[in-house]
Amino acid sequence: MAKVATGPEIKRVEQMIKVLFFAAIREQLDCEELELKLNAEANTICDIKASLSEKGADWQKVFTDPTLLVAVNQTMVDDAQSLKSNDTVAFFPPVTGG
Amino acid sequence: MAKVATGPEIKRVEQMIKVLFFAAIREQLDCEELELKLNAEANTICDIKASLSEKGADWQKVFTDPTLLVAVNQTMVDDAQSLKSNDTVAFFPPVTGG
Amino acid sequence: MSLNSIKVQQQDFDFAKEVDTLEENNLVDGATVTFVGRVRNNNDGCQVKHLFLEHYAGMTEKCLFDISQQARERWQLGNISVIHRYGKLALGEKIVFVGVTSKHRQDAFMAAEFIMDYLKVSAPFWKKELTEQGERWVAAKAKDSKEANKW
Amino acid sequence: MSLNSIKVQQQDFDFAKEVDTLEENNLVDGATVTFVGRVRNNNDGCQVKHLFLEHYAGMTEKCLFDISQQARERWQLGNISVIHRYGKLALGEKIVFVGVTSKHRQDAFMAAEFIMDYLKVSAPFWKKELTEQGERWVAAKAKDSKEANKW
Repeated sequence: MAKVATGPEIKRVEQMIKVLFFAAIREQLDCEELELKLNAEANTICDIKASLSEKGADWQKVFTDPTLLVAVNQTMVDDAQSLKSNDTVAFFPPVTGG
Repeated sequence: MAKVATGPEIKRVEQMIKVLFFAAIREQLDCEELELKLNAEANTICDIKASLSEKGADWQKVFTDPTLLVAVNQTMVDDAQSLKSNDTVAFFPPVTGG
Repeated sequence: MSLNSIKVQQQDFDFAKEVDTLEENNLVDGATVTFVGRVRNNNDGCQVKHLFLEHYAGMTEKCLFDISQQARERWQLGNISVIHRYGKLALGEKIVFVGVTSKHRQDAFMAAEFIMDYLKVSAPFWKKELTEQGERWVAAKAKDSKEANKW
Repeated sequence: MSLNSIKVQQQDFDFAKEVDTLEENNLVDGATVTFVGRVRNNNDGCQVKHLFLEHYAGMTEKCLFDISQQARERWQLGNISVIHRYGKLALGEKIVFVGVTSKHRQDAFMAAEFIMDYLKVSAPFWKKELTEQGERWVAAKAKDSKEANKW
């Protein structure tokens, strides 16, 4: 059982988001899922993309591709969308079902 | 067996057409089918309609209705279409299949 | 080889079997669109008990074949199947079936809708309804002419 | 009561049974339009051996449901059924089914085509083809965006 904080001292809870990758993107990054700490000052999809781009050449290529799609909590959004703790962000290429 | 005309004397064969009526038109005229002699000088659908209109009030009403459709040998035509012997003419109301 | 199947018949048909025939031995076409029209229980506010469908035998087949050929000239199609029934039809019974296969869904959708729109205004079928108010010939709808004119 | 059935599944489905479910106990709707999409044996000139369909579980169902609700807002519809498969699919296998019933054929045609067009550009499915030249992710088609934008 986790200890419950009592009294005036408030424990700072880390603001985390989950990030998923699908299809060709997942293969290019060789990564299916990761967790990211949310920065209160830089919390839009645009910020997340900039931060992930720094992980290496493959990552930079993926996150600067203008065709990249993104969903937050299973709804498509654009880069201006801001995030809150526990959001699930998914990055994927243009869809090809049907 | 019919006698075959021989020699210089040529038997004049009557030029006939068959006329069919469908659906509400058939009911209004109480007539399914009739044969008409073809007039060499007045042989268009327009002429046929004029001639059939003379058969009575019901007939006049049917053949002056602008929505009446007509087919010759199972192809839709307009009133200017001219006819030849043995043609089958069909008159019917706007179609309502499907 | 493309299938062009036109049937005008009194008896009911098996929808699944017709679609199987439409699609069989066909690995080229990725898209199949079907339309089924049934006897509705109401039309222009009257409760319908059953329909009686009259047709001009011979011309109906010819007309449906012509329409399917016109569709082929407009779109890239695989197989086409059209079935239209006549005679007495009870509530809910199938009246008409149109099935089209194509490499591309757009072509299949367009062609199926085109065939139905043209059939509605040019195939010599006439519906007589038995309603609670008695028998009556169904009136042609201006909307149907409009829909055929859009092509 | 209108049926709004959305299924995302690995296993095949029985087309006839799905259409029966779509149409059953429905004497109001005279029109049923269906679409079936299958694995074609060629795409962009390559011989396809089979497909592998990946999807974003949860979001696909949500997305297909949203699309069917949008269709309901635009047209007068009865029942809607959408099935989309994922996983490994052999040549000729069914990938997607859309079925729509309506009082009027125009609404059923429009809605089925709309659902397919939107599904194509917004439902998170991705096709990987195994061709004679090896595996490759299928590229999205500009044509598909154009078709979705027409609505």
